Amino acid sequence: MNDQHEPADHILTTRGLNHYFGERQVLTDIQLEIQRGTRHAIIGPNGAGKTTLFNTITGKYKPKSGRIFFKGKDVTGFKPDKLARMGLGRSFQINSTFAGLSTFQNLRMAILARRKIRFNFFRFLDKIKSVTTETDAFLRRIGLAAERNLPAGLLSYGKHRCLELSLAMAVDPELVLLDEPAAGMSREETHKMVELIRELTQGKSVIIIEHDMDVVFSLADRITVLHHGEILATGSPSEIKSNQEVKDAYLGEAEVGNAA
Amino acid sequence: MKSIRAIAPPVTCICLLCLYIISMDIGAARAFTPLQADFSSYDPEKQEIPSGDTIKVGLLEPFSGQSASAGEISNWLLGWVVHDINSQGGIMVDGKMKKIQVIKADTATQPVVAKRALQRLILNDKVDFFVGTAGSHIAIIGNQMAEKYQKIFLNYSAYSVHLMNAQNFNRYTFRTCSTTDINARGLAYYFSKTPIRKFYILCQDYSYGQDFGASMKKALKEFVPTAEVVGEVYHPLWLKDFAPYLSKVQASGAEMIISSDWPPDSWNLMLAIDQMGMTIPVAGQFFDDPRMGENLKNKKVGLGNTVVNFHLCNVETERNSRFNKIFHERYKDNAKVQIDWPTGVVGGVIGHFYWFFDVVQRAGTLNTEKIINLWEGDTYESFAGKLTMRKCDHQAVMDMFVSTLVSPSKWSKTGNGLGYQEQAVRIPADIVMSPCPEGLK
Amino acid sequence: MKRQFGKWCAWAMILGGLYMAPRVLGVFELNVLLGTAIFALFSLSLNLLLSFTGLLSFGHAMFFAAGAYGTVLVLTRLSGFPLLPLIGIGAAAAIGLALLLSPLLVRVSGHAFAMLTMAFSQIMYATVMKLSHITGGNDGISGFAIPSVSIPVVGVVDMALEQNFYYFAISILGLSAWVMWFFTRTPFGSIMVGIRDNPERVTYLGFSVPLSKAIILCVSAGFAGVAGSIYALFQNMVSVDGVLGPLSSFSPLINCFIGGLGTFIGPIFGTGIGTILLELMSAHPEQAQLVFSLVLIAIVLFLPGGVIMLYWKANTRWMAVRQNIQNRFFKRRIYE
Amino acid sequence: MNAIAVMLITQAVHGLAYGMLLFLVASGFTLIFGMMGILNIAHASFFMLAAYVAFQIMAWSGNFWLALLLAPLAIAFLGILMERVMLRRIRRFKLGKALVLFELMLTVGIMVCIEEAVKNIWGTDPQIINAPDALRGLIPCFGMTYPAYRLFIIGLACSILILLSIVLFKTRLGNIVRAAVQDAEMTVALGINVPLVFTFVFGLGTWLAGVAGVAAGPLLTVFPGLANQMLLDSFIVVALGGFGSLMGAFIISMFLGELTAFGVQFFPGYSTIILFGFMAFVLTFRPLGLFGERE
Repeated sequence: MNDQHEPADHILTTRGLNHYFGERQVLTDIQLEIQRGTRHAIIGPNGAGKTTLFNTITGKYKPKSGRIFFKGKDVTGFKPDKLARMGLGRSFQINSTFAGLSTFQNLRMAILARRKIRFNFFRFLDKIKSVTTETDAFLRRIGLAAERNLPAGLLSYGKHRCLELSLAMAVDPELVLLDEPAAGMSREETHKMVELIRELTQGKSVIIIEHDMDVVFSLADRITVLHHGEILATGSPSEIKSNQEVKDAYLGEAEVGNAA
Repeated sequence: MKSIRAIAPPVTCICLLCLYIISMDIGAARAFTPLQADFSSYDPEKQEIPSGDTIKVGLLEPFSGQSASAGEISNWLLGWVVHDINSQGGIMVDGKMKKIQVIKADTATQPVVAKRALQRLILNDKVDFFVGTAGSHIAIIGNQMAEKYQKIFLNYSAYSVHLMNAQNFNRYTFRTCSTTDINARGLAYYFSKTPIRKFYILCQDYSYGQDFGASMKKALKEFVPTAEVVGEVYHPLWLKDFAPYLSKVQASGAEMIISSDWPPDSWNLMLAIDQMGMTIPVAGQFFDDPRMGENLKNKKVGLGNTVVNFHLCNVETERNSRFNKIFHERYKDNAKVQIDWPTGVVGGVIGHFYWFFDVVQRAGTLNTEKIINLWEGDTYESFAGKLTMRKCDHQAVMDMFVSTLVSPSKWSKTGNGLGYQEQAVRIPADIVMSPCPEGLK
Repeated sequence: MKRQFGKWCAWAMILGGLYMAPRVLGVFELNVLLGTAIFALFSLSLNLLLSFTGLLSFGHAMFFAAGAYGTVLVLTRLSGFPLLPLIGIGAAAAIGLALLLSPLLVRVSGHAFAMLTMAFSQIMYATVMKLSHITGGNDGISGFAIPSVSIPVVGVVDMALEQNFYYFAISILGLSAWVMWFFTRTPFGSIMVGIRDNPERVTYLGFSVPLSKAIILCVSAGFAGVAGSIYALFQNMVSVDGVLGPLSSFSPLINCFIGGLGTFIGPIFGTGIGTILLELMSAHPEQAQLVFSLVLIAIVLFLPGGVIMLYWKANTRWMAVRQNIQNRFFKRRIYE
Repeated sequence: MNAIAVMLITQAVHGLAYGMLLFLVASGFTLIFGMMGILNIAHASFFMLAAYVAFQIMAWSGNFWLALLLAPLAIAFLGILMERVMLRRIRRFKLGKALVLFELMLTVGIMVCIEEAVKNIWGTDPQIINAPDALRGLIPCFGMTYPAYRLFIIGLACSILILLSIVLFKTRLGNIVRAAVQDAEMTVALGINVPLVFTFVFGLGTWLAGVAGVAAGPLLTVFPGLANQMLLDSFIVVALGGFGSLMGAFIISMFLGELTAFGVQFFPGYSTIILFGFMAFVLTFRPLGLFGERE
C-alpha cells in the first residue's frame, strides 16, 4: 500500500491537521510525530485545542484537512472503535466510567476488549474463568481490589480517576492518549498517579495532556507545546524549559509549578 | 285449641301447595307484554340486579375507551326492556319463572379485550345468551365465540355486510339491525324520488365507513342512474377539524353529503358545516340528534338532513305512538338523558330486545337449539313494523324508514326546532333487502 | 449451598405450578395465565432495550405486530404449514423488520430513538390499515385453525384444545425467556449494559456501538415477534388495534416500570400485577383504567424501583441494591 | 377570483388556524421539555381538560369570555400543582435534557387519570361549547368569506405568540427562562432559583395548553378523545422542530397544519404516512430536530 511510507519507528504521525468549530479554526496545521515507546506530553493553556486534538486523533472528529497515520497506516476518518481495535486507547479528562457498574464489571469490560471477546452470545460470562482471574489480577495491580464490588460512581475521586486510567490501559493498547490523568488531585494522589502511569505504560507509547508541570517533566520524554491551535514548539523537556517563545506564550502566564 | 294445633301443619302445607299450584298456573298463563311496567322508577344507573336462578344475558359493549357512550346507551336500552319484563315477574322457561340478569362485559372496542371479556362471560359467568355490539371488528369475535361455545349471540348494532356472509355466518348469531347495504338501498331509493343528483361521499376511514361508501355507490347506480358522485373521501375516526374536507365538498358543487359518521364525528361535521357558513344537508344514519339543532347558529343548517333507519319515532303505527308517549313521559324533563323521543336506533333496539325475549318466552326454554329453531323464520310485530328473521343468513328483514329534518318540528327537543318531518317515509322490505348472500341457502 | 437449594426449590415450584395449571384452573383462568405469559415475554423483550441497553422505544409494538401478521399471513395462505416453523416465521418477520430499520435506528439514541420508533410504528399502523385487502384492515384476520402437531411417539396433538396449546405455548415462552436471560449474562450482555451506562466509553474500548445496537435490536425484535406470533395463534386472530393500537407500545413499558426497571425479572412481575388488577376490576370496567393509573402514579411516587423493590426491601442486600439503583436511575443521566 | 385560487386560499387559512392551535399546545410542550427534559405526555390532556372546564364554566355562567379567562388559569394552577407536588418529589439531583423515565411514567399515569376522571365527571358523550354570537358568523375578506371564529383563533394565537415573544425575549424573566432552557445547570450556578423558574415554565406551558383547549372548544366538540390526536401532533412538532426550540415549534406547527389541510385536498388518506415518513427521515439525519441546536 502506498500509504505505508511513514517511518516504522513512528507509531503516530499527523500531517497538516486542520479542524474548525463553525468558523473558528481550532487546530492549525498540526504536525506530530510520536516515537514508538516514548511518552509524549502535550501542554498548552486552556483552550489551546489539546482535547480537540485528542478527539481528532481518536476519530471522534473528522479533521477538515490533513492526514493521520497510525502504525504507518493512513487512518484518517476511521471511527474510534476501529482505531481502538487497532491498538489506540484513550482516557478522559472528566471521569467516563460505567458509573452504575461495579469496579470489577468496569474493568472486565476492558479485559473483554483486550481478549477480543466482542460478539460472544454463547457462553456465560461468569463461567469464563480466565476473564475473571485476569480482571481480579488487574484490580490488585491498580490497588482497587478492596472496592471490587462497589459501583464506580461511588468510588472516591482519586480511585475513580485511577479506574478511568485503568480502563484505558487494561485493553492493552499500543498507543494510549491520556487526557489530564492527574486533574483535580491532591499532591499525594498525583504522586501515586504518576507512579501508576509509569507502571502501566511500561514499554508503551503514550501521549499525555497535563497541566501539572511536575507530572509533565517527570513523565515525558518529549513535549509539544500547543498554543491557539498551533504547535509552538516540540522538543525534549530541557529544550522546552529553555525555549523563550514557549516561556512568553505559556509558561510565563501562569505559575507553572502550581498549575492544577 | 289442641285440635287446631294438630291440624295446623297439614292445613298450612296444603294451603301452601295450593298457592304454589295456583301461582304456577298463573305463571304459566302469564306472559309479559311490552311497555307494562312503571318506567318512572327506571334508572339505568341503579338497576335492580336479580340474583339466584336467573336468565343470564351478557351485554358485550365498550364501557371504557373512546366509544364508552355506546355501551352506556346500550345498557340503558337493554335495562329498559329487562326492567319491564322483570317487573312483570320475568320469563317462564323450563317450567320456572325466571328474572333476567344482565352482566356487562367491556370490549373497550378492542378485539382482544372483547375476546377475553366474552370468555369470562361464557366460561365464568355462564351466561345463557349474549348481545352486542358496537364495531364490526368486535362483532366478528362475537360470531366466532358464539359458534365455538354454542351460545346465541344477538347482534343489534354492527352493520357491516360481511358479518353475515357465507364466510362469517354461523347459526348461533342473529342480526336484528340493518346493514350498510340495506341503509344505502333505502337512502338511494328515497333519493330516486327527489331531485337531488349530486352526492358527495364523506365517510370514516375504517371498514364500516368504507362498506357504507361502497354500498352507497352500488345502490345509487341501481336506483338513481342519473345520480353523480362528485367526490369520495374517507376521513380518520374522531377527526378534529372538518373544515378542509368541507372546503373540498364546497368546491365540488355537491348538493348532498352522504356520510356514515356517528357521534362525535357526526356532531363535529354538523358544527363544522354551520361554522363554514354552509347549508349543505347530510344523509346518513346518525344525523338526527335532537340536541344538535339548538347548537347550530344558522337555522338553515340541518334542514334537509336525510336519515335512514330501521326505526324512527315518526312512524305512524298504533304501537309506536304508545311507545313514544311512554318514552316521552319518562324522559322529557330528564337532564341526563337528553333524548326525549325514542328516535332511530334508540327505539329500534328496544324493539329488537323485546322481540328476542319474546322468542325466548315462546320457546319456553333456554335450550339453544329450540330457540334457534323458533327464531328462524319467526315474525314479530315491533313498534314500527313487522320484523322477520330470514333463515338463510339470520338477518332480520324489515321495512326501512327515511325522514328528512325540518323546522319547526314537533319531534324536536323544544317542540318547534329542528326535527323529523311529520311522518317518515316507509320503504318496504322487498325493495331494500338484498337477497341471501351467495353460498347460503 | 442452602441458597442453591432454595433456588432449585423455587424453580421446581414454578415449573410444577405451570405444569399443574390446566388441571387446577378453568379454561378462562388458563387463558388469562397464558395471555399474561405472552405479554410478559413481550415486556421482557422491550426490557432488553430499556433496562439493559438504555434505549426507550415508543414503538416496540411494531415488532410484536410483525410477528403476529407474519405468522397469520403464512398460516392462512399456505395450508398445511407446521406449527413450530410458523413461530419461526413470526420471529423472522420481526427480525427482518428490525434489520430493515436498524440502519436508521442505530444512529440515534435517547428521545430521538423514542420518537423514531414511534414514527415507524405509526407508519406501520397506517400501512396495515391501507393494505386492508391483505391485512383485513381493522377487522383483522381471524377464525383460522391452529395446525396440529404430530410428535413421533405421542401421536397427533390437537392444538385447538386449550390445554395442549397452553403446554406448547408456555414451553416456547419459557424457553424464550430463558434464552433472553442467558443473553444478558453473556459477554455481549455485559457490553449491552456498558452501552446503557456510557456508550462513548464502550466505543473507545473498541466495541462498535451501532453494530451492537443493531444486534440487540434484532434479538429484542425477534422475541417480541415470538410473543406476537403466539399471541396471534392464541387469540385466533390478529387485528390492528390489538397489536398496533395506541397503548400496545406503552403497556409493556408500563409493565417494565411497575415490575422494576433495571432487573431482568421485573417485567414479569409487572405484567402479572397489571393482569391481576384488571381482573379484579372486571366488574367495574369503567373504573379499571382509573385505578390502574392511580396505581401507576403511586408506584412512581412511592416505590420508584417497582414492585420488585418490595422483595428487596425485605432482603438484607437492600442497602447495596438501593445504592446501585439510585446510581443507575437517580444520580446519573443514564440516557444521552 | 377563480375557484381554484379561492380553494387554495381557504385551505391555507384552514391550515393556519389548526397550525396556530397546535402551536399553542406544542409551545408549552417544547418549553417544558427543553427546560426539564420531561416529555410531558399529560400535556395534551390538560388541553382536553381545559375544554371541559370551559364547558362547565359556560354551563354555569354562559359567558365564553369568562371561560376563556378562567379555564386556562385553572389548568395552569393544576399544572403547577402537579409540578410542585409530584414531579418535584421524584426529581432528585437531576437537571438537563436527559431522558427521564420516572417523570415520563408519571405523566403517562396522569394522562390516563385525567382522561378517566373526565369520563367519570362529564361522561363520554360529546359536549358542545358555543362561541359567542359575535364570532359565529362569516367575515368577508379578499373577495370571499371566511368563518369568523377561525379568524379569531388565528388572531388570538398571534397575539399570544407576540406576548410570549415579548415575555421571553425582552424581559429579565424571559432571559432567565431561556437561560434555564438552554443550560439549567449553569443557571443554577448563577444563583437563580431554577426550581421556581421550572414551576413558572410549567405553569406557562399548561396555561398555553389551556388557552388552546378553550379556543378549540367551539371549533370541535369536547370529548375525552380530544387529547389523543393532539398529543400525537405535538410529538411530531416537538421532535421535528427540535427539542426545546420555540421557533422550530412554530414553523413545524404551521407546516403540519398546512400539510393536513392540503393533504385532505390533494392526497386524502396518505398525509399520516407522509408526515411520519418525513419525521423518520428528519430524525435519522438530524436527531435533534430541524431547528434544534444543542448537542
